Amino acid sequence: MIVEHPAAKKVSPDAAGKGRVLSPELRARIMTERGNFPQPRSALLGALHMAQEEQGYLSRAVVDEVAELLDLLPIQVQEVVSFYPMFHDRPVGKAHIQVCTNIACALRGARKLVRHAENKLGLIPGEVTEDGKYSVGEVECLGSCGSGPVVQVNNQPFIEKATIEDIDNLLAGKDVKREAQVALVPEGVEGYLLPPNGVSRCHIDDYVATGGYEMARKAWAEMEPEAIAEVVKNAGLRGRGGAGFVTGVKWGFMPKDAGKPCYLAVNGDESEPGTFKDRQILERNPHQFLEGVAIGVRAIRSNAAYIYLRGEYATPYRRLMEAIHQAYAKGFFGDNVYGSGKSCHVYVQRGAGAYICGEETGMIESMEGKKGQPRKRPPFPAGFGLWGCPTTVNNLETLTHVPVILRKGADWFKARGTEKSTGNTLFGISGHVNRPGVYELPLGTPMREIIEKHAGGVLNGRPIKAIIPGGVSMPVLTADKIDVNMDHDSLQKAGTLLGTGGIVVMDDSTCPVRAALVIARFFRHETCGQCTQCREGTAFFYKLLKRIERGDGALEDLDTIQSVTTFMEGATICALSDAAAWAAGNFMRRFRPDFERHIHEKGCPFPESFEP
Amino acid sequence: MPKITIDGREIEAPANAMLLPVALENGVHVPHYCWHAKLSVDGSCRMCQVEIEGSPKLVIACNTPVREGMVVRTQTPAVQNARRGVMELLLVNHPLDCPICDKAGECLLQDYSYAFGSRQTRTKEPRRKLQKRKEIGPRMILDQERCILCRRCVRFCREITHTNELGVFNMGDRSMLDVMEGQPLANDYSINTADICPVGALESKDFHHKLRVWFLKKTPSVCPSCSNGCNITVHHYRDRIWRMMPRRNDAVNESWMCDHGRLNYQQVGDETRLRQPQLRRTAKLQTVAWDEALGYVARTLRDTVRTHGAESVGVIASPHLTNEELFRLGQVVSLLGTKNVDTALVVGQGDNLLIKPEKAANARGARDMGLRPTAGGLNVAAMLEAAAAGKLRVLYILGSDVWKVADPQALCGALEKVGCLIVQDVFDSPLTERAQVVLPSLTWAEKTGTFTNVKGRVQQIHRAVAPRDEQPSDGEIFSRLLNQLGEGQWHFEATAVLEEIASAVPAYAGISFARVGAQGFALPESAGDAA
Amino acid sequence: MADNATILATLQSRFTSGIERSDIYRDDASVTIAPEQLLDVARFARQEASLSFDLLLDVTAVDYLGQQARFEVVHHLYSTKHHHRLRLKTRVLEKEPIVDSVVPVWVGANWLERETFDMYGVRFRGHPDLRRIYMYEEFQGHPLRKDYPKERRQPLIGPGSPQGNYQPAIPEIPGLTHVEGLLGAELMRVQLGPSHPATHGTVRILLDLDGETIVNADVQVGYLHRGFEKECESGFYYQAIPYTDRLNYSSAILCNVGYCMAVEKLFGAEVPPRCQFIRVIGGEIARIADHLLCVGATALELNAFTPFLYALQARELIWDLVNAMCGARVTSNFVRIGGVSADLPAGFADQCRAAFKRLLELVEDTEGLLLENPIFRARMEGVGVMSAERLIEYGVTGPLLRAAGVDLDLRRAQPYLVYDQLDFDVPLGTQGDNMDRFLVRLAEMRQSVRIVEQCLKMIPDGPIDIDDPALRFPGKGRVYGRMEELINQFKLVTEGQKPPPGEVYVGTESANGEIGYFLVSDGTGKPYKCRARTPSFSNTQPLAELVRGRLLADMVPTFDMINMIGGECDR
Amino acid sequence: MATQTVAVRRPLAMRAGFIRSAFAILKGLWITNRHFWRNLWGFIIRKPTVFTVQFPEERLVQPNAFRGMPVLVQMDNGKERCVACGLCEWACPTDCITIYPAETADEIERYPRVFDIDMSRCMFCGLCEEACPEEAIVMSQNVEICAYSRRGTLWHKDDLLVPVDKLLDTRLFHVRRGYDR
Repeated sequence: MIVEHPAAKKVSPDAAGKGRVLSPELRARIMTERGNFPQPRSALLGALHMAQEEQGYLSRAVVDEVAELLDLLPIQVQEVVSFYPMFHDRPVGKAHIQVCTNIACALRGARKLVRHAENKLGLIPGEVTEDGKYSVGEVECLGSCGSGPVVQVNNQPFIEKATIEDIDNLLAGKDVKREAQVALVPEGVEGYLLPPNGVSRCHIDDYVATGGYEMARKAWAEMEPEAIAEVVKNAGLRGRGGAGFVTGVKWGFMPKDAGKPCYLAVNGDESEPGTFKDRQILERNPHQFLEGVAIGVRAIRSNAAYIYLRGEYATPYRRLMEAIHQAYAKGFFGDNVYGSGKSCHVYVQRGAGAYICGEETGMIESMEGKKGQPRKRPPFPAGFGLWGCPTTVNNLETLTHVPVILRKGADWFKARGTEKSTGNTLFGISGHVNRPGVYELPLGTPMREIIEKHAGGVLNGRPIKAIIPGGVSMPVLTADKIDVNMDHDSLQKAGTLLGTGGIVVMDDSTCPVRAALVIARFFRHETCGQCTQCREGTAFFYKLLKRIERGDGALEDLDTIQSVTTFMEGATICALSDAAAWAAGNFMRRFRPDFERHIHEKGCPFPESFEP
Repeated sequence: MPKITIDGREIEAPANAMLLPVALENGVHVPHYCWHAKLSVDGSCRMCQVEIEGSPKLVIACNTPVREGMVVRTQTPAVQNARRGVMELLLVNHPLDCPICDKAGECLLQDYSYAFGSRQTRTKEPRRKLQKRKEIGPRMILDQERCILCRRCVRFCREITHTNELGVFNMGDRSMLDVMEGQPLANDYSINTADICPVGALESKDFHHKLRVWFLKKTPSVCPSCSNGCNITVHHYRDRIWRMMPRRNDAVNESWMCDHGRLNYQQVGDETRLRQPQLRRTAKLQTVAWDEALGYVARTLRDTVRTHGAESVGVIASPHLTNEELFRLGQVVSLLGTKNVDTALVVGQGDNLLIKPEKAANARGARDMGLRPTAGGLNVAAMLEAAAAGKLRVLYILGSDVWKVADPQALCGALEKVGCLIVQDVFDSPLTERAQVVLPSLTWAEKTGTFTNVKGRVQQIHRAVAPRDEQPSDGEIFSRLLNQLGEGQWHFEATAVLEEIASAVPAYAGISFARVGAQGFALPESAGDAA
Repeated sequence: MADNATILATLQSRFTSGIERSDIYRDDASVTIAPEQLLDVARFARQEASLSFDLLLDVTAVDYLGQQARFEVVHHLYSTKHHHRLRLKTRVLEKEPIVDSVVPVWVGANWLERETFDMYGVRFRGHPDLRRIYMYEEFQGHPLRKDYPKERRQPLIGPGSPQGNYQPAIPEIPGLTHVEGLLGAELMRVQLGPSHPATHGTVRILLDLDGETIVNADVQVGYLHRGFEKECESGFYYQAIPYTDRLNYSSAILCNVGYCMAVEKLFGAEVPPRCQFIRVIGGEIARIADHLLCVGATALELNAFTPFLYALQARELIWDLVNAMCGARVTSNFVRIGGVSADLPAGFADQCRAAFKRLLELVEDTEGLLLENPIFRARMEGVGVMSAERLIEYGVTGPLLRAAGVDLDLRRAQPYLVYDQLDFDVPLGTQGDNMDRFLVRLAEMRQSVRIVEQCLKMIPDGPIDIDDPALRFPGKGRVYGRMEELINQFKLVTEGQKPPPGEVYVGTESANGEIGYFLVSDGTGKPYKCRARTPSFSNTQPLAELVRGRLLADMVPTFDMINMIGGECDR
Repeated sequence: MATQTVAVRRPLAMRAGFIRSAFAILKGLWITNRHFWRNLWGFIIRKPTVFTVQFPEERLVQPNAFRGMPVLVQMDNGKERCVACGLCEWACPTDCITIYPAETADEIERYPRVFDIDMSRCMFCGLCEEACPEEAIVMSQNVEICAYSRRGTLWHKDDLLVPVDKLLDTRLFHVRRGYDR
């Protein structure tokens, strides 16, 4: 899958040794990958991906060999292998069937698929059939919530809206239909993130035809970095990664002359259940994003951008790599771009299934080839980021806005959205709605409009029980808050946050304890395990909620949840702990009567609810 | 020097320092697990959270640089809640191992839970099961269930020994400490990981299930195993040493000591030790009273010097004795008038961390006290040669290092020929088999005195265990010999002898126990090692 | 009753310069005074009407090793009129630990100061007879000094002692008033005890007899001295509880209660109501046992054997109750810091009522056999009389003092636990002779029965412990299965309860009078100073005066009625 | 509630010595006779009212709370429950317990290689039981601990082991009452 990079420096692999398990070609590719980065260790994740593809799993021998190739100790490699869920250190089936069981997929019946597959194969998760052909795994969010349930076999493109028949076909070796996810610019909206409906603008010529890369040229050839940042700041563009920080200001934090190289790190690791927008950009409009990258690199006086893409995204990765090749071929990237005498390179790294690598410092660690454990601050990435150099981390969608802002001006941009939340964004809507999918809408669109108009209302016309407005790490809302506008300030007033704008709708059949349980399971699975509160607290919530869901809870357990949330909020290196606490705490607070019914009735009082 | 306020107290802190060490040095106890003075900051245990005025959230003191005018509070309800939270969550999965855990009694988890934790357990969930008592090295045992993942040990192996044996595998609550198969924790400093482990996850095999720590009494001392002179604390109970722990001294050993030195205490309590003086009247050595043995030695020495001259006596000193004892020995030597005096010293391997090649605690001290051949005197090899040639009639050997140093043939030949061999040592050895008189010696743990390390730092040792049967120290033996050889009333009291050294040895001018103190006293640069 | 602040203000207004420090900690008023002012302050405290500290409870010292003013001599005062307390502290130098004797103010200071001298080597200027009191004359050093090692062997004990030719030193008895008898004969010196069939208590009384008349008596205690305070100071707070059992071993629970209340006072903690009731029940049952022994043994020593058996039979019933409750008959070790060791057993109320019914019958029979008995009456009535004022001056408390008509019962004067909720009488004597003492004890037993019966009716449900791991072990069931509680158990056992630094005195009414514990905490798990002010010690002191001029035979009932408990007197 | 003082009632002054003395004698005889017949009757119906016990033929039944000598609880597999944690050794005021721990291959890795109690020093205070975090050492009903020598008062682990079901009805019942205090 790794395509040899145009900018890669050639490092010759040493002569094939004895007792080695990796093929010489692979060793050569790993050495090539190694040349992409200032430090050999950064090639580790890519090398492991390649090795796993070839070997099926990462045995001790593979680990030793990769370590040797990258000048590491086996333990450093093994730590990384054990950290990332996508790496297997024991054999898996030739077809490793992974079913997403997180909230959006679970609401759509993912559990039934898992059970079906397990029954059919007679397996429990983690086992491999005797012939070594199949194994089944549950995964936490594949990033396609709008088309749940989603199944992925090995690293192939997703099987979306999967059904039991799909599983049967899969096991029978037949072809499986692959239905695409809905991603639309609704009528009446002037979309600029997505190409016009039904159009895919993957080829560079299509993009250039619409005036693409013109702004990149302008940025490199005509503009000073400050000026770029100023325009973006004036536009009021806020980061689309969840925290909503003003992008122009962030670029301003970069030191003017650090004496070290600066880097732009692009966060394409969207892994939060409910969030599945970046994938649409990469699959249908990658060049606009790449142009944004080129402008971003210029804006921070850098000459290289590193894109961190989540590992499960097979198709987007392919599209992105193709786009990069096209752009290099056209000279939009490379040395002396646009005759500026400066160079601008772009590199892609693939994650390996760890949600925590979406956290900016976690991502930086991961890009350096380490476990994706967020760094303590200080020092901040703007001073000490990738490989110890000043680094700006931007979300993939954020950068996609940038060419448009430069092209059409800050005022044009500000005319969209609300005063403090400007521009369009991609709202992902999933769960119990008739038309789940991604919709490009201005910020501040009322939630009711998104659910009822664009997403076609709730399945079977049932009343709503709960809405998660911005990915599962944001506090849940009750149905009466449906009239809130989807912008930063309005949601904050409603007691939640915009996050990534991924809306998950749950109808009244949904058991909130189960929903909280599924989310708690996600955070338990995804915490990096560094800080005490987060490592132990997420697991604590999961076990506790499971017990309550089973009907063995006690009323004081609810108070325990409440008090443990106070231990977890704002007390750790990154915000994952806060998110886990908000999720569990807010479900418990806002649906306390339902929790109490579980305790009093010693079981789940929602017979029609989805299975967790 | 920024001024900060902690709990209402104004404190002047060094610039660029982190808050936690500043607080600790000023007696404000901020609890912490992952932070260690000698390791990099990890910031993951979250126990050291404190409140800082103007900061919306609590911050961890270990990773917060001090700023001028910073106002810190460590006792507010928010801080207490945070500490309670960390404690409760750390204990959610901790096994109920206190009764079988060697760390109980000096365990930070216990201390902080009692001091800051919640009083009652709220969790009813089953505890995490991981591997217990895994042998991860020749000297270390790992209990993964007890580990709280502070990663002090990981950082120790990464930053101090650079050996990287330990790692944390998996993610989230599945995280566990482990080693890689085939790469055990076997470095020369592995037991330090047990010291810095705040809980009982890493335990030294040597101390495993030996004694509850609250029984132990502690005496500060200096490691006797090489000339680095690592500062240690001897842990003893019922006149037996149970373990040795490094004692922090930034000028010598930071907070560490090597495994070899740490385990080198068994000889103190060894049952086969020499306890009584022995004299060879017939073919066999017989146990005699002290007065008789010393009388014999004094008589032999005096008569030999009188009849054959001082050059017919040779003394081989031991670099394991204290400065005070060696000084007394020097007085014996000068009273005899012989120039044939040298120190037998074993030289082995060293490393660039702590282990030094000179395998004796006081080699430098022996040189400084003048126990080396002066002009016209013989060194060890020459003495053996002279003895083999029958020129040396009495050989007084202290310790058995000479057996490891000298050419075996030359030594055997010398011992065959020498008229009277006096051996003063802790154990039986081939030397004692050939000796005319055997005087038992005391080990470092049974006496008080000073050692001078290789860098010229004079450091104190203290009596940790009482010698059996009121056995005299080597210094006492020399003093009694002096009494018998000459006039005057010699006593051996380390404080007084050090005062004598202060006035007699120029390099040690002005030294006293008070000046040596707990952290030692560096001899002036000009007093270079004469080696 | 004046409050603490008023007391301190009164003293301060009178002594502007001599008072170095005054403070109130946990409701205890204490003043530190300059050594040269001690006698004046003492006199003033005694004579000033608004203070009138007529009762000197205790004199002791605290050894602050390492400080220049090393010894702190501590006096505890009580006013029988106002029922308030005061602690006087005087710092003396290590080099010359001398302080004025307060014997001129309170004659009872005599033995207390001798004890302080014996234990700490503090000398009292103007003391009439500053001899050792517990240790023998040959003893080297002062055992309660902090630098005296607990393990140290002395020449007369242990291996290597010259036991073969040991001649005990015979102390000089001071103040011989007669050298010759009335009949012109030489006075005869008789040694009563230390182990005499007519004394229930190990004490040696040197008597100078003129015929059968006692001219002089020197009471020598200390044969049961076990170093109670040294033991307590070398162990944790909780480890001292079994040792308090062995103070007054015939009413151990009362000793436990006082000690635990003192530690709780150091913490500023209060036990739950059910615990307080259980402590009262246990304590009053123990009081009955104590009085039964005194009454029965007195009868025995006055040659009435049957009442003795009845009394002991009654006491057997009490022991059964104590046994069911505490698990041991004598050394109950029942009370804990912050609670009691166990709840009342099932059916305890019924067992109590049945036992009390029989017990009262037996007490009635004992009384019936004795009170009308002319011999008994002849030996008891009018014997051992001493005025109430003199008794107070000697520091006597308890039934002995109440028999002289003084209304001093701490359960009434300064109610603690739940005594203020209970209805009972305080019996007082009229003439202050041995008969009154006997009758007061009989009456008190009936009152104790009444108290226990009330308590059994009133006792509420609820916890029997303070649920605080700083004081009390967590419940066992929780220790076995839970982490925090297991840790708390470990920390508490290995480090002990750690009260905040400070000092308190708690006096409670034990069977023989006020048993008081003076604790000094330095914040560690071990008491820096653990002093027991025991009633028997002070009560025994006036014995010599009580029998002087009386016949030798009067010695027996008088000594019996003092009810000296060796363990309590000698500690 | 209130307390008040009352004066004790003293017997009337002795008058007419002989009559009152005679009365006292009669009263005494009446009381002692009552006791005599009562005791005799109790003896006949075999419900003795005297408290003498014919030891060793007869033994007292002690209450559950009774603190006899401390013993070690023996589990069903014949091993001690004790894991040699040393808390009892530390809590003991008289230092009568000596434990040497060692390692076993069992699931609980630690056991007492040596567990000695010097019964000549033990004062049956029960603090060891209270300190024990494992219900491994408890007080028993046994008080018969005499020996012919000082050495004999040193009880070793094997002597101290008592099967758990033998203790269940007595001291363990008592201890477990306080589990959830």
